[in-house]
Amino acid sequence: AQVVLAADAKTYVLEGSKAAALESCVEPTDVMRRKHMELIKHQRDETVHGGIRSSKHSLAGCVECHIRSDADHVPQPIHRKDEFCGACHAFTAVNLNCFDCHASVPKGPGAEQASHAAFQAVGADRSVQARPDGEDH
Amino acid sequence: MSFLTTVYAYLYYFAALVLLAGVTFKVVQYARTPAPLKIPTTPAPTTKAGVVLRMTREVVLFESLFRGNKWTWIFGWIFHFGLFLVTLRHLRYFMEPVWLPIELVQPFGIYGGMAMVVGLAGLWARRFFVDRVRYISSPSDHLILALLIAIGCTGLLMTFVFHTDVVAVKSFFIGLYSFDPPPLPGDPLLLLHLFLVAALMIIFPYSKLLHAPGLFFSPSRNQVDNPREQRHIAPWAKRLEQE
Amino acid sequence: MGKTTEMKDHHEPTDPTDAGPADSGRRAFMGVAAGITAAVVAPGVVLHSVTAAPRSEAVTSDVRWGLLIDTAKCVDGCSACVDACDRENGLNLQNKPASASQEHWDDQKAVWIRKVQLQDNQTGRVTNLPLMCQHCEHPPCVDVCPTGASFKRADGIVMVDRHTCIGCRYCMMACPYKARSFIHKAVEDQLTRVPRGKGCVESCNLCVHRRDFGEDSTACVDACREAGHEAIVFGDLKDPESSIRKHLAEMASRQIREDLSLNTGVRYSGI
Amino acid sequence: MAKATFEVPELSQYLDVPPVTPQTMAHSKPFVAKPEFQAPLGFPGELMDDWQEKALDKMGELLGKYRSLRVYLDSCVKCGSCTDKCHYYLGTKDPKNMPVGRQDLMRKVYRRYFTLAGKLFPKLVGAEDFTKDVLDDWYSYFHQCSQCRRCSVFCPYGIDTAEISMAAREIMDSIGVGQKYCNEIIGKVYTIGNNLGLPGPALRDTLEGLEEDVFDETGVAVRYPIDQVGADILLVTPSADFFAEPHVDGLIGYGKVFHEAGVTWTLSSHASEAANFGMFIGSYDNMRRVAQRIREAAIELKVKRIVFGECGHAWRVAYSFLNTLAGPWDFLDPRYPVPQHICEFTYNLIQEGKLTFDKGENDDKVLTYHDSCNVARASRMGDTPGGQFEIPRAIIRATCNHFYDMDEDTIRDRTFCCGGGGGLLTDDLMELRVKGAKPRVEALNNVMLEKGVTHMAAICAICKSQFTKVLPYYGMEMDQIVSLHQLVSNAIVLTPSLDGEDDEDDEEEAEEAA
Amino acid sequence: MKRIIYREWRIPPARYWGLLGILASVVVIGALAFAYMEHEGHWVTGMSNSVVWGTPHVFAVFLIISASGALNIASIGTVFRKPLYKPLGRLSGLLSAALLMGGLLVLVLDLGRPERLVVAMTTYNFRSIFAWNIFLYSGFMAIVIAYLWSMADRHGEPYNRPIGILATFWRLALTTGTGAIFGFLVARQAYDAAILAPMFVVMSFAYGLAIFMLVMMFTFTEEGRPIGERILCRLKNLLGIFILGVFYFTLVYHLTKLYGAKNHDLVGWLLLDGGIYTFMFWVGWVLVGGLMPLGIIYHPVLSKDRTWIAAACGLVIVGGLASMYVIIIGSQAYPMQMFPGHTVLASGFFDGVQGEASRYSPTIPEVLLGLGGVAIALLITSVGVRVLQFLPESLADDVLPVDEEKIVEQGPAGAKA
Ligand code: HEC
Ligand code: HEC
Ligand code: HEC
Ligand code: HEM
Ligand code: HEM
Ligand code: SF4
Ligand code: SF4
Ligand code: SF4
Ligand code: SF4
Ligand code: SF4
Ligand code: SF4
Repeated sequence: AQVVLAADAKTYVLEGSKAAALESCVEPTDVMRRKHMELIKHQRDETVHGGIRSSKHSLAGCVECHIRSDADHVPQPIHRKDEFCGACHAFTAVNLNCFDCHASVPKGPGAEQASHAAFQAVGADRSVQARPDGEDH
Repeated sequence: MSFLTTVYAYLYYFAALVLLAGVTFKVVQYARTPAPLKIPTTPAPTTKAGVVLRMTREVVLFESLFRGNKWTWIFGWIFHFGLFLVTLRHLRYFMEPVWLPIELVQPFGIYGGMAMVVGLAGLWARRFFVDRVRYISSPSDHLILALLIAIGCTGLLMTFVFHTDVVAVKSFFIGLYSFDPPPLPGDPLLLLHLFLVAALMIIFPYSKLLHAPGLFFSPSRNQVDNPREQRHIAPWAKRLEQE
Repeated sequence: MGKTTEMKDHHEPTDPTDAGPADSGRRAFMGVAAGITAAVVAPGVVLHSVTAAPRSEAVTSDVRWGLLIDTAKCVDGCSACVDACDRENGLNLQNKPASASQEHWDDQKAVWIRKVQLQDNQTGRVTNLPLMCQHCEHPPCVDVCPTGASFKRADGIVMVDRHTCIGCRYCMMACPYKARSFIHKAVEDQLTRVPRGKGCVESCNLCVHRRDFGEDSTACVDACREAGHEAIVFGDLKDPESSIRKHLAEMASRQIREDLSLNTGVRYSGI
Repeated sequence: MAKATFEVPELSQYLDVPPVTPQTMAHSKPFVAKPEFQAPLGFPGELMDDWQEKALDKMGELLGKYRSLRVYLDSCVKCGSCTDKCHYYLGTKDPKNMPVGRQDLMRKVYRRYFTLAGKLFPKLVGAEDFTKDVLDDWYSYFHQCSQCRRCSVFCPYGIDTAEISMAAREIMDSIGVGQKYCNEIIGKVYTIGNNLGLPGPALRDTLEGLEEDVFDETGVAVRYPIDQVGADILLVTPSADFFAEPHVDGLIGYGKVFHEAGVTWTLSSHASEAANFGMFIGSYDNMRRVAQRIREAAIELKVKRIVFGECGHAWRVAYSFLNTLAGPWDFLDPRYPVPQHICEFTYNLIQEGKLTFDKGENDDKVLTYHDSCNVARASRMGDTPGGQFEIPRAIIRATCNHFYDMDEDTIRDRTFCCGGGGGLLTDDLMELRVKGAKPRVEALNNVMLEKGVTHMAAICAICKSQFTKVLPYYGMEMDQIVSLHQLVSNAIVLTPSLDGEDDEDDEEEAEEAA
Repeated sequence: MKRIIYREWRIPPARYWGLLGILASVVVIGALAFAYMEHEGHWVTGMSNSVVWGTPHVFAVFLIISASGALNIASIGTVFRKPLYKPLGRLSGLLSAALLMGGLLVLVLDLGRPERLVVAMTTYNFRSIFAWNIFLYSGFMAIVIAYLWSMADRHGEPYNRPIGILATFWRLALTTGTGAIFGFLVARQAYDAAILAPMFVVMSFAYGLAIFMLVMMFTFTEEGRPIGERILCRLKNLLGIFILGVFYFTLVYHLTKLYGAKNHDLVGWLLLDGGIYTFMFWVGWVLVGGLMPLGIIYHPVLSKDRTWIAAACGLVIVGGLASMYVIIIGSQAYPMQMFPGHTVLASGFFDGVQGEASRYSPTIPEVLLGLGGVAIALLITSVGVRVLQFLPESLADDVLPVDEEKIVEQGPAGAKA
């Protein structure tokens, strides 16, 4: 059977996030859609137990890149039902508890450090930021 | 629309039609057939409420089976309860927005899936190892078990090993409502899972799976034990009286 | 009491070059970086250099991080280290539920490091010291944790993997230092670098994110130094060249509750 | 021990489920009804030429008339829960005697002709053509079901094999294949009024004899009236009660209870039979015709209440169907349920303290109690579910000092059939009856060994006849089986009829009525 | 040898459903309490960073060790071949499984992250007593079920004794393990004592038996099944012995603590000026849980009266809860000695400033959660006895097997039903 890509299914990447201005996620979109939970869970164990912070699957990285800022550049909590993680998980009825603990907006010093590796891997400049209205597209 | 998506779209329209029409037909047929005599298996409840309670115990706990055979009960109940949880979890593919209760029980569906397969395996094993049950099993009994196990296993494989794009699957099914399904992901396991499910839907009204609606119409379970207090007479029997 | 013990660490590598090249190299680099930042930034809001190389290989037991606290230098009335820790780890973002009594909340809020003031019953001498997780080599908290969520990292840091912590609090029962806190209330505000949330247990982790991003001190150490007391020294207990080893060689130090033979990674002098 | 041409099963300490051994009972068939027995019931005399077509038509008709049949044929999932529940399977090892095996005899035909799957893929779903061989199997195995409903208790859907075997018998009757025993008896009821064919005068004789016997024994004039117009109560009792042991001791007991109750009662020669074999052959029409006789008798004798004597399936038809078949009973005294069981009657008196017993009279016996299947699983006594278990036991406890139940899995609604119910109480099925009694006899044997039980009380004419005949095969005595009201009869302390004024009045009234 | 007849508990439906209804509502209230605590977080409870285990643990531990003790009756019957106790074996097994369920449920629902139960059941740290306890508990459950099967199904007959022996050892391991959860906490003075394990074993015997007797007397009288003098007298005497055992261990526990000079202050605190804990110890543990029931059991007249015997059982249970309260909470409240020879003048974490004990007062949701656990246990028991044959038809003197003394010559054959 020919693999049909979910290409024309709707995307959850939001205008106003860095991701919206970028080409691809840390893995191909198809892979991310299917396997992101495994990737970040794997990363989690590596980080917590091994102290490895240089890999691209960091949760802080997801947040940093996918967070949407509103017109006033205020980042919106990413797990909210109308934001990136939240919207998709609401659609699939998945209850995430990651953000019980993890900051749902990049916060505090060092937030950038944590996502550095991810940006490097994608080869993106961390300063990109799609405008909330999507006009730069 | 890609070929695959089209095929599956039509397959599901057909399967849904067969399932709905078939079960409706059967249920109407059961409901229309009179039960001329009071034949509840006693001791039976003497009130309607009591009957509802009895039925609930039968449906939820499989009480009679429990009295009859503990092993079958354990496996059968594990299977059905698992199936129930899986069904609840699956509802998320078919509704938008997803109801809160579904969202809450959704994670348990995975354990339901495992339980379901374990239960089915136990039920199947007894078809081989218990001589009495072996004697009464026909090929279709084995086939249905095989079908359900296959559905369960493909599902579990998708959940744990070869993930599929759940969003796309859901979009496809939601799209079916408006006759405009977006493409279905081409993951082989998913396609197999869905094909088997369609097969299940199609055979449902023609097979012993009718036990699910059947139970509700079983006179030995759903009748109130009050023949002395209330005269119970079927229309055709009434006509005899008038002759 | 009053007996002093020589530091006994059986795992010291005899040759300091045993440490991997990556490690020693980065340490050298970070020494410079941290020195610079510390010099220009106000206490507590230490900015971290983006260029710092995050760790890319799993930690090893070639190092063992530890602290040495010179109680003689710790002053009465100072709480710089405590405040710094709170800021570093977002503990200052905790707030009391409206309907809880202050007294009860004080018992319930998370505390990673605390100031303790002691008086010797015989001499009447008063001692001040900060107390935090002692990063035991044989940590009872780890031994008792049913899921293995409490664990000791290869580099000697004892911490909680809060993804597997079920919140049973057995580790808190087991810790002889009362070093751990249970998060009693949902956390709305946390820092990206220190995730923390309701229902899990936490404690000082020697500023583990700083470890992994290659900095060479902890928030409390920095703060104490900035406050001008330099009562805490941080370093690799296995590296004979490290400042902590040098200090240990110079002064008599001991472990709290030595009788339990936990071989703590945090040592005290002057008590 | 009675002689047998077959192997009498050995009793064991526990109920063992035998391994499946096909065809052990394929040879067992009751005598086929001759045309003269068929005709009065409205059935063709012998197998018709186009029987297959007719049978399928009949089956279609029944499927439309009985929801039970329709649902039961569809619903079975072959779970196996019923497989080890039928006493005939346990006693004969023949898998076609497993309830589901028995149902499948009909189900395979149903699938073949009435379901899509069976029409398209018969092999897959185990569907089969309705051939003569299949019909022979039907005749054989649907006459190895005592319609005891034990299988129904354990089936998750309540599938009642009894319903299916009734339907099968009706289908067979409708194509001219009837069973001699049942059909002949029903004919007798139509012509004479009872199963045994005892004509009115014979009954009167017997009853007079009874009165004398009781007077001789007790010195009290207890009456056994028949056809007394205007009596309060019409007693309908199985005809076996009129003469056979131990049945008749029960009848004596009823009389004594009525005597003590101070009510007037009567038997009827028109409805001198409680049993209704119409049920066994699944024929609504015949069941109704038999039941109507009771209505006629009640109207004729102007009674206010109807009480049934000890008989299992008779009580089922009376309790569950009488209102349907011969109701409404609005001309009777509305304060009493119609009909009442003699046990309910006696029990109420005991509750009211109107009966005095000398339990010592039964001290020669250690009792156990056999729940007759139709009473246990198809009817009720008293107001609360389960009264059919508690009321008879309460009566035994009130009249005897020594009572022990049999193993819990073999009593109450899990009771084992005596092996002779459902129209199988005929000598041509002796092998089946002996083997089918095994599980019950086994449980009895255990309480005999463990508790020293000597007698088993029953409240069913068929059970009593069956046990008197079958127990000897197992090395027991035929008189170990007793009527429940025989115990009452033994223990009851009669009020001498000439002593108390009231009693005398009652007596006189009764006499006047006669 | 007579076969013992077991029969489902068949009290009138109205009473039965009424009973179930009451129990179910307590369970629901417990569930609501849990939902509240889970939703708000533990700050709504009295528990804190100083007293980390509170009232739920008092109930949980009590239920768990009672579970082990409740199985004692079955063990005596099979393992020690006392046929007199055999008819009680099934109820004993059921009650044991039910109490364990209740206890574990409370324990689990008090977790900070109960939704991670799966984590607890799939990732183990084998150095943790607690993790071993998870195995001990689930194993116990499995063994009790197997044990029940071997008692109920005659195909299980041959395995009955082996499983019984296994269950007995497992049971001891389980209570020892539960005791060891505390006993291994070297950090805390009050716990650091190996004697806690055997003390828990004896306590489990007493509490388990008391609960068993109450349940037995209730179910039997409710349905009018007879209980003979003989069995009741036996059970009562057994209870007396167990209470004495608890006393003995309490004494030894405090003596050993006194033996280590550094613990003088702890013992002094607990026995003299521990406030509520001192009260709980003397009044709850010693008086209500010990002296009063002993007084009843060895009283020549009262000991004959069933109501009084039931009262004695009730007192033992109340006393048991009190002892658990002292052991679990009192020991945490007493400050940890980190700096011997020093007085803590001030601390940012309230650790024993001026030797003061930590604050703890139970809150309503905690108590409700605990009671919910008790109700669950009773609910399981009442459903169990209703649907399966757990209760012997009669415990009258004449139907019960002869005393063991007379059975000895018959050997194992005598035990065969
Ligand atoms: C460097 C930026 C960057 C980082 C870091 C990043 N993503 Fe993405 N992500 C993207 C971009 C860009 C896309 C859109 C790709 C596309 O449109 O095909 C995307 C798409 C996705 C999608 C598919 C969404 C959709 O609607 O199709 C998922 C799921 C996703 N990311 C999850 C994650 C997770 C989980 C992480 C953390 C491990 C992560 N991303 C980290 C840039 C990033
Ligand atoms: C394209 C939609 C989509 C987006 C966007 C998305 N997810 Fe998911 N996520 C899913 C699906 C689908 C699942 C798995 C559903 C299932 O198998 O039940 C999932 C599951 C997960 C899980 C595992 C949950 C569990 O209970 O095991 C984690 C963790 C997760 N996602 C994290 C994230 C994070 C963090 C983000 C945002 C950066 C994110 N996801 C964005 C679709 C998405
Ligand atoms: C109870 C708190 C808690 C929850 C819930 C939680 N985490 Fe974490 N997580 C942490 C803590 C604390 C750390 C940091 C450990 C450290 O700093 O070493 C962390 C670190 C991580 C990391 C590595 C750091 C990073 O930013 O990449 C990943 C990945 C991660 N968590 C993923 C997840 C995912 C996915 C979930 C949800 C399924 C989740 N966490 C839920 C507490 C939590
Ligand atoms: C009201 C809903 C239902 C009830 C009360 C019910 C009840 C039962 C019971 C009591 C059994 C017999 C015990 C056993 O063998 O497991 C059974 C068997 C079975 N049920 Fe259901 N069921 C229901 C719904 C369903 C549904 C929806 C399916 C399928 C999708 C299903 C599939 C099966 C199968 C395949 C078996 C046979 C198992 C075997 O072959 O041994 N059931 N059911
Ligand atoms: C049209 C209907 C169905 C669709 C669209 C569907 C789709 C899916 C998908 C996408 C998964 C993977 C879930 C994941 O990766 O998280 C899954 C899993 C599963 N499916 Fe289905 N399925 C359907 C019907 C059924 C039916 C009828 C059954 C059972 C009889 C079933 C049993 C399972 C099981 C046991 C699993 C694994 C457990 C789980 O993830 O829930 N499915 N199904
Ligand atoms: S900052 Fe230094 S001086 Fe101040 S309290 Fe902490 S350790 Fe003592
Ligand atoms: S001080 Fe306490 S928390 Fe820290 S390692 Fe030691 S035992 Fe564990
Ligand atoms: S609270 Fe968490 S870290 Fe502590 S013992 Fe329990 S699971 Fe382990
Ligand atoms: S090392 Fe870090 S975490 Fe530990 S006490 Fe100091 S600042 Fe707090
Ligand atoms: S009704 Fe009785 S005789 Fe007939 S199959 Fe069922 S159990 Fe057997
Ligand atoms: S118990 Fe019922 S469903 Fe099961 S095999 Fe027998 S008849 Fe069929």
